[in-house]
Amino acid sequence: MDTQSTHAEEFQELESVVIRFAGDSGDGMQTIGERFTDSSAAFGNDLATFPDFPAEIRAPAGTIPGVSAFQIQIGSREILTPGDRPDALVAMNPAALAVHLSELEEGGILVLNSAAFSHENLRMAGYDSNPLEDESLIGKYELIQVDINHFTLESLSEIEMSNKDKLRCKNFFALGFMYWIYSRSLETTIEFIESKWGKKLPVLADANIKVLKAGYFFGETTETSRNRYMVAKAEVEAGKYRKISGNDALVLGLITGAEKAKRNLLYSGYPITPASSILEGLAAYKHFGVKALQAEDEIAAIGIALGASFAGNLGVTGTSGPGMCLKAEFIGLATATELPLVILNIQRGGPSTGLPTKTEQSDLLQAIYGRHSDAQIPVIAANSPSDCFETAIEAIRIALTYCTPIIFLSDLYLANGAEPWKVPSVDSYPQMDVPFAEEGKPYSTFSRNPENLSRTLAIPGQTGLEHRIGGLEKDESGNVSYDPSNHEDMTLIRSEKIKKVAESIPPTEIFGEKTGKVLAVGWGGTFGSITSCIRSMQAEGFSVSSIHLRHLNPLPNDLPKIFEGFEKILVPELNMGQLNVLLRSQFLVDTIPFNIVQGQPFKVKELTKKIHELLQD
Amino acid sequence: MDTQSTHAEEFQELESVVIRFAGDSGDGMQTIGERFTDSSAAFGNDLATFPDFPAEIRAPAGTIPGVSAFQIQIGSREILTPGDRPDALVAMNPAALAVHLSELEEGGILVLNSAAFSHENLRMAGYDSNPLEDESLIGKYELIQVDINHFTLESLSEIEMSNKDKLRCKNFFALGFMYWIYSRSLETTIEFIESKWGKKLPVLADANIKVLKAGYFFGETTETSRNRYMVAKAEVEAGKYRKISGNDALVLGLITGAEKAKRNLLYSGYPITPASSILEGLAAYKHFGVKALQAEDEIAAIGIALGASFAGNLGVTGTSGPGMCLKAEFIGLATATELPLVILNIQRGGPSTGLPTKTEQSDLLQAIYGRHSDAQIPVIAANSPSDCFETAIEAIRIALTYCTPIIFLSDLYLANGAEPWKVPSVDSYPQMDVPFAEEGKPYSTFSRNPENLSRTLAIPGQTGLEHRIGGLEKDESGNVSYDPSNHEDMTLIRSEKIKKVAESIPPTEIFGEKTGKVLAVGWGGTFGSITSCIRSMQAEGFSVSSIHLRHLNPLPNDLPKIFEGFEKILVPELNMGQLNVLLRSQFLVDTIPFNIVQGQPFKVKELTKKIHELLQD
Amino acid sequence: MSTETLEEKKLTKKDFVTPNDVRWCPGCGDYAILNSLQRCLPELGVPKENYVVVSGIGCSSRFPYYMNTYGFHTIHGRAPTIATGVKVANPELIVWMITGDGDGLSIGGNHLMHMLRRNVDVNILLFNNRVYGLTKGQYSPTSPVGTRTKTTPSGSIDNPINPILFALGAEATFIARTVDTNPKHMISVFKAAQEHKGVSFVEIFQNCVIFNNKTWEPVYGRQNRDDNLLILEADQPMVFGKEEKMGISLNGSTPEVVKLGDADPVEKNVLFHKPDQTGSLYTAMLAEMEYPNFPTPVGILRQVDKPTYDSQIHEQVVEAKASDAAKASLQDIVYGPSTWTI
Amino acid sequence: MSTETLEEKKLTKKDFVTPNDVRWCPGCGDYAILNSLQRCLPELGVPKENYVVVSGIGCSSRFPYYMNTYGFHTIHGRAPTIATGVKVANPELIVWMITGDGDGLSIGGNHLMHMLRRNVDVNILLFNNRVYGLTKGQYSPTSPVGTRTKTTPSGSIDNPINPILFALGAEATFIARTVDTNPKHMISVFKAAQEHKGVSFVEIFQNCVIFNNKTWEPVYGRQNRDDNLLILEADQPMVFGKEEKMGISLNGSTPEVVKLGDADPVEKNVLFHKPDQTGSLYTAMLAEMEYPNFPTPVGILRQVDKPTYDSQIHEQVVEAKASDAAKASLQDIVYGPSTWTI
Ligand SMILES: Cc1ncc(C[n+]2csc(CCOP(=O)(O)OP(=O)(O)O)c2C)c(N)n1
Ligand SMILES: Cc1ncc(C[n+]2csc(CCOP(=O)(O)OP(=O)(O)O)c2C)c(N)n1
Ligand code: SF4
Ligand code: SF4
Ligand SMILES: [Mg+2]
Ligand SMILES: [Mg+2]
Repeated sequence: MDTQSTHAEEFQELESVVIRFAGDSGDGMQTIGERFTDSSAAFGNDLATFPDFPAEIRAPAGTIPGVSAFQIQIGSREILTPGDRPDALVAMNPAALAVHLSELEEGGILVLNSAAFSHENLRMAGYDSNPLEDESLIGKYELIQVDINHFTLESLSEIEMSNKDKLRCKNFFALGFMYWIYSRSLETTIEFIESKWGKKLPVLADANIKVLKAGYFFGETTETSRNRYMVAKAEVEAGKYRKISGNDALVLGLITGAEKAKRNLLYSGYPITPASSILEGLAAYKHFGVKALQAEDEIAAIGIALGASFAGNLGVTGTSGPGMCLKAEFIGLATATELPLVILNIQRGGPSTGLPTKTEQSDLLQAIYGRHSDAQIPVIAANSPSDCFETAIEAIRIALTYCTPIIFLSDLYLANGAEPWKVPSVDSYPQMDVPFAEEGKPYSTFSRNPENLSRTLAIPGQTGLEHRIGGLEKDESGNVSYDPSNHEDMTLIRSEKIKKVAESIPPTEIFGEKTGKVLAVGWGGTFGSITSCIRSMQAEGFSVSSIHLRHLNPLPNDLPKIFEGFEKILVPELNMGQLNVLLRSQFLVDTIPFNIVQGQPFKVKELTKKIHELLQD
Repeated sequence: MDTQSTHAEEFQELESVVIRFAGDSGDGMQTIGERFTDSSAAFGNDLATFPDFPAEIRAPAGTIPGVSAFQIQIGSREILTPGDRPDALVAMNPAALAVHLSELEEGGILVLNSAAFSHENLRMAGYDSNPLEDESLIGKYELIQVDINHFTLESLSEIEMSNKDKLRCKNFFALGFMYWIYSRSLETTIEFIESKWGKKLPVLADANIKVLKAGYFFGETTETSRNRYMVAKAEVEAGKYRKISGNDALVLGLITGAEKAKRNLLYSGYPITPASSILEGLAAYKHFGVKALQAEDEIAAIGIALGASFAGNLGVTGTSGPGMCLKAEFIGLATATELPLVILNIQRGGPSTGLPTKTEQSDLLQAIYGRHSDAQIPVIAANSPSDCFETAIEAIRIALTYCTPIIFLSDLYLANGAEPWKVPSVDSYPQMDVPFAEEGKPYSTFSRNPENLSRTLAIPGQTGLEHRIGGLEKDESGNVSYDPSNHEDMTLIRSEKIKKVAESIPPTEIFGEKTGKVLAVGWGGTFGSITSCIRSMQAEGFSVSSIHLRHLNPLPNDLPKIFEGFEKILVPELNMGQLNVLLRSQFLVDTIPFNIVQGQPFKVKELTKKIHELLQD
Repeated sequence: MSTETLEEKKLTKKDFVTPNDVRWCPGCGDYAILNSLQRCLPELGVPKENYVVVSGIGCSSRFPYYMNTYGFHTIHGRAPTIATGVKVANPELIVWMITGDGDGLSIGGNHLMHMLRRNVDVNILLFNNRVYGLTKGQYSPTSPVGTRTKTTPSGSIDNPINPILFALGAEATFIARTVDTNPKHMISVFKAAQEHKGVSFVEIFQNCVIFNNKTWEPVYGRQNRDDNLLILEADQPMVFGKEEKMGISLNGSTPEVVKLGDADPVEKNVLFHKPDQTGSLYTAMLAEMEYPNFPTPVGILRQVDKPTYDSQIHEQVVEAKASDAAKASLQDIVYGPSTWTI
Repeated sequence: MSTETLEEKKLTKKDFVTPNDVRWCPGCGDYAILNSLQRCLPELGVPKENYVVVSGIGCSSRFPYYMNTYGFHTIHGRAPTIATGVKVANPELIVWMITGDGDGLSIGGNHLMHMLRRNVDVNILLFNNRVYGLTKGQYSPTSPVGTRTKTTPSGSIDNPINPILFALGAEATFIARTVDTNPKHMISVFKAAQEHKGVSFVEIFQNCVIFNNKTWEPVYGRQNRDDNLLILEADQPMVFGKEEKMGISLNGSTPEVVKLGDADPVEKNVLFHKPDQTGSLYTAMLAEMEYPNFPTPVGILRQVDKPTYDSQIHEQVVEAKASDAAKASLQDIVYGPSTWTI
């Protein structure tokens, strides 16, 4: 909790605050998390959020595996992560408390629904004694126990609903109370409730609003009345904003990219956490000409996308790690035939099924080397939820310009996390003009554009350009060739072509000075954590800079020069050191890996500590 | 052609000679190649062979794609490769001449079947004029044109067979003639013919012997009578020898390893060149208790093998590159569940279907990184046909001792190539004693042997040890765990365990001095070429040494120290530089890659030239 | 593998329950299936350590974690391969395989088909809830045309797979169907499945309360089951309906529903169930009988005899071991057919 | 896609021949199939550039290299996925898919099954030579039990797949069978396949001279074909035999062979072929009729109407584009439902 000024009469003003809502999966924690987000966004905070779903669909109520949580950081300054540890925790039952208490900042606000601390619930959460009754919480936190059930029912005494249904509204009580503590208006949420249920279920809308207000008034009227906080508007660029998650941004980026390239978008996927929502998202854009197919498996998914690319559509397929394994052979075929294809991997914890609902960035080396033979293809990664939009367009640019499959890496944290996004004007993106071969001219399958070494597609339906492609080695004219030197030539040129991509990318942006003691080199979803850490250390005057790579294969050409400027190069990754392997092998630089593999984003603190160590050595 | 002594009255004595037989697929070139091999082996030469099958099953007779060839190098000194370029070429038709002539050493012996140089055959081989009639061959080679068809028919004039059938024997004429030139006795071949056809088809046996002799006598009696050569016995260790190809050695190594470990061997595969002969080979050892299954695809093949390992058998599966792509997801499951499993990859040219009948060693990085997440497993490679035997046993040792999947790399060149092998005594191999868990004691799935970090298997059927495994992350006791720090612990310990393997391997053998100017670092099937090159350069006094790695993951711990002893480190590979990536990233050493990707083994000359360049720089 | 201790210790349901918490959604049909299998197995006289439960990925595939036997929760769609490996490695084991409509018929359809045609002696339970549960509610290969889910907002267009016809297409030797609402029926089918020598394919209508609640209600709901379920028993007439007033008879070669009233089924030419017909026509007929045109048949639809894959592999090995070739020592085979001595 | 030029230029077989040398073994049945397709296509009034030939891997799958159309030689078993992608991307194209018994039924069985059930409008030719040709002679999923190959030296034990029953298991809308020895028959079947709106599955008995020579000889050999092949024609009686002296009639619901002599087929209750029966029983019956117990039926075994996958996807897109939602601009959808301005 970064306290800025404390002498306000009513509110303590904070630069940023981290709040976590936790409860049973049935308690509606995601819903109120989303509402808090909307209100804060509407108010003008910068923010970042991260939902933490349970691994089970609906584990039995009250159990540890059934706990669902939502974390949000709001700020009057730039916010890049949902925060390390919450300043305030709402725990709707003992299981939620058991799972999340250890993360709460000491002295933080702890709101508990005392009604849920029954013997049975305590047992399921593994408590031997009731923490509301023993000493364990006293003094360590600003503890606020509320019998939320009771107040919820009371506030709805005049409404015709079963008690069970009434209690379903209790999450809004907690939300109302938090709005009071953090001085938020109820307006945005009331609007939401009305637009969602007002017409279809007016009773429910009414009830939820009543309970929301009851929570707010509870703060205002009860004896517990206490400190309130205020996080001012952030000074952000003027513009029209929306809230966006990584997978939503990706969906929109794909649609925009396809539109800019004037290709029909065909997406083919197979459900898998956390990639399913891309297929689901795109399926809702049929009116935009998008074809979104659910295939029988990941192999079929990529095959269908590749077939579509061959027929002149823009084929895209997406999955997560285990599905990437299955796509390997087809990626090889796409490489050999040099067809454009965008392959999305929304990474999650492994190996094998691993931790399907936790984040990790451990599929980088698979992306680069995960198929037989020398079959390099471009690999890029998004670094924030909204950046998935930009990176999707970049993936399409590379796929079409270089006539190549490309792997786009995101991760569960980006996919599900959300942040406000200043919506760009779609007109500001250039058209991508990658024409098909010209009818009436002789066509040679693998003759190349000398500039970028790309071949030109001719598509079925074009008169006179009939030709055959396939996985056997070919010569320039497209005929099967077992000739030794042809194979070497083709191998080299395929590799050269991929290297060429580096010539088309902007110079690497350095956050901070161009020279100094420590350079942190990150990629993907750790952008928020690394940048937050580096910014605040810079503000404290330390000689640290960072770069965050979008292009992982080929790596930018300017890296060796950048590295020269620093004494130490730190490579923080949520894996066992994969970018680290690439940097060392390509640049022979003695990088220092920093690896955490816990299924969670880096905590800014952990990183800061590590960099301090390096500075002291 | 290394001439040693030339003043023999009858024979010119050679230290080694390279002979290539080439003809149409229907001409029986593999058969006579094999026979020449057997005779030379029986005589006491050291030798190495390499068959070069056409890519098509049976391309139309007389065409370029229909050419089949067999190369053999025999020597009175140690022979490690089938030789760079032939000293003698037998070409049974124009297509064979067209494909292979450019490789023949200048001044080499060129035996042509003039009967095959018809207008039609010349056209199919792409000749505009007949090379027997124009000047192109004159003076460059020791040209011997024989109307083999004519002599074959003539020698069989008294035999009751159709002319068509008679002509099927013509390969033995060529063989007989080559026996005469290279002063070989016909005995071994006659024995072979008799044991093969003597009983079932005595007429055929008779015919083949007649034609063989006719070829020999042709040399003795005709006007073309000319230089003859002699390659003396090699001084090799005394012992009982056999000829062995890589896949045959692998089959025997698997059987021996399983026997030593007292596990039932279950092999499950799906046909693919050049791995099919492993499944075929093992299928013939049912009497040895081997179960060899043809699965519906490569995924099923590895799943069946893994299921067998879970049930206490030794599960083995094998394939080539494209099939490896399909096995990736299951390798991840084997890694997560820590089950022993041997996965064989007989590499061939890629990407995609690529060059299925050509060799390459480009699946190394796939073996190491080709699955999602941090899922390292051991990777080892055989370096010669007979070494597949040793390496198979080593693979089994590692798989069982460390309870881990392991990838065994071989390649098409090793798989199909053959060499004489001093058959080891199977008793000289130690028993592998890796017991299952003890009944009656508490069992914890992931409790580990502190020495090597391996877990202990309990198998279905054992009383009281019931437990469940699977791809979700587990804690030590085997329960599913989503706990962040447990995941990190398990990830680290899985990785540590693999690193431990390096402690169990012998010190790396250095061929040559421990310090010097150039160290060549090789792996896999290039052993013969690299070692031949290094040996002869050492003999010439150059400061070069080499090491050849069997263990590729983990790499041996003594490499950094070895590297210190040399000014330059050359990494020759039949790929775009894959071991190179590993060495650079793990040891930060500025290795020099040397890469040829032509679907063929290194030529000793190419390598020698490259090393000379390094020595001069 | 202590078959001798069997007499001494009578197994009970409890022996098959793990201490792990079961983590399906409250109300999920999977609970009833788990319960039924746990009740069934102790009756079958097989020592507990000889059971292996193998599954793929899906809600249903969490099953092995809840069975106190050897268990393997594998990867999506590939359970048949692991199950085959286990059974071939050690045919004494009794292998149960759990799969879902997505796991078994979408990604895993090929392995399942090959396992069926090979007649590997494994007992397969396919939990058909006509939806992807674990990934939160996308349509599956058994979802009827027009199913609206997140991936098919305008309704699905793929013709669903009929699991019975699919199994028949692979000529499975044992094909059955049961429902998660009838433990007694489930237990009898499970028992028959285990006792069948050869592959046993059991489709179970299973309810997913969260993503496809009541999908089978029209067929097996309390109000509907008498009229819409046809409980098949070998050599018994195909009769159904509240108070059994209806029957199935043949019109030419196509089945039709006939009113029986008080008439004797034989009189009315009601079909008698013959699961042991080797041809595929009869099972094809049953496969086609589906609500709403017919009552949906449950029970053992087909049971025929064929040698099993696992037993034949073992026989081939045993035969080979008894052959002359088997006299060779390990050293002999390493020497191979032809050696020379230097 | 120049449909207008069609009238002007009449296509001939030559237009479909590539300059590349055909590289199958001399005598391979694949040649005749290639020839027949090349002869058939020019007749069908589709511009050449609208043809796409897709295949997997195998001898048979080299097919696209020899067809002078757009072609894609993909990877083993996965041709159905590429074919689906091509057809859905552009439904105007006519897609032919070539596969083998290994490619289509071993590794690729699942994709094939899903393509069949989805009714993607693709024409599938499955070259059934009951062996793996390209990998040199291992047994395949259609090899009869007992087949000895390098991988099954003691004889295979897997029950073979019946491709017709397999296709029926997926409820394919067009199922046919033809033989590589009868160009006329092939051409008529190919023509019908292309004209069928929906997936067309054609099994072709194909001879592999090298690894499984004469495998179909008992069925279609010159001496045998009259007695052992039953040439089906819609609405025609099922008669066969030298001089057509035999017929198929029903005994209860199972088919049997009856002698006709000079009798009228109708008199002898000979079945009339009705490929358009929507149920699966009739096709199941045909699938079961196999040499040596029956003459093996060839021709169009089943042809029924169902909407196609590709056309429905397009309809859904077209409908959605006509909806109110479609009025949104790209910028609108990027803004999404809720924005705020700072
Ligand atoms: C290779 C792979 N692809 C996708 C997934 C995601 N996934 C898990 S279960 C499942 C489908 C589950 O459906 P079903 O088999 O019907 O089981 P249910 O949950 O309905 O019991 C999917 C798509 C995965 N785990 N692995
Ligand atoms: C992933 C993969 N596995 C295996 C192979 C090897 N392979 C090529 S074709 C083939 C089978 C061919 O049989 P079939 O489909 O019947 O075709 P045919 O050659 O008989 O026409 C196999 C196993 C491959 N190319 N790719
Ligand atoms: S999601 Fe459906 S199938 Fe899965 S556990 Fe819940 S109710 Fe059962
Ligand atoms: S191997 Fe058989 S199928 Fe393949 S080309 Fe030769 S004859 Fe035809
Ligand atoms: Mg399901
Ligand atoms: Mg075949």
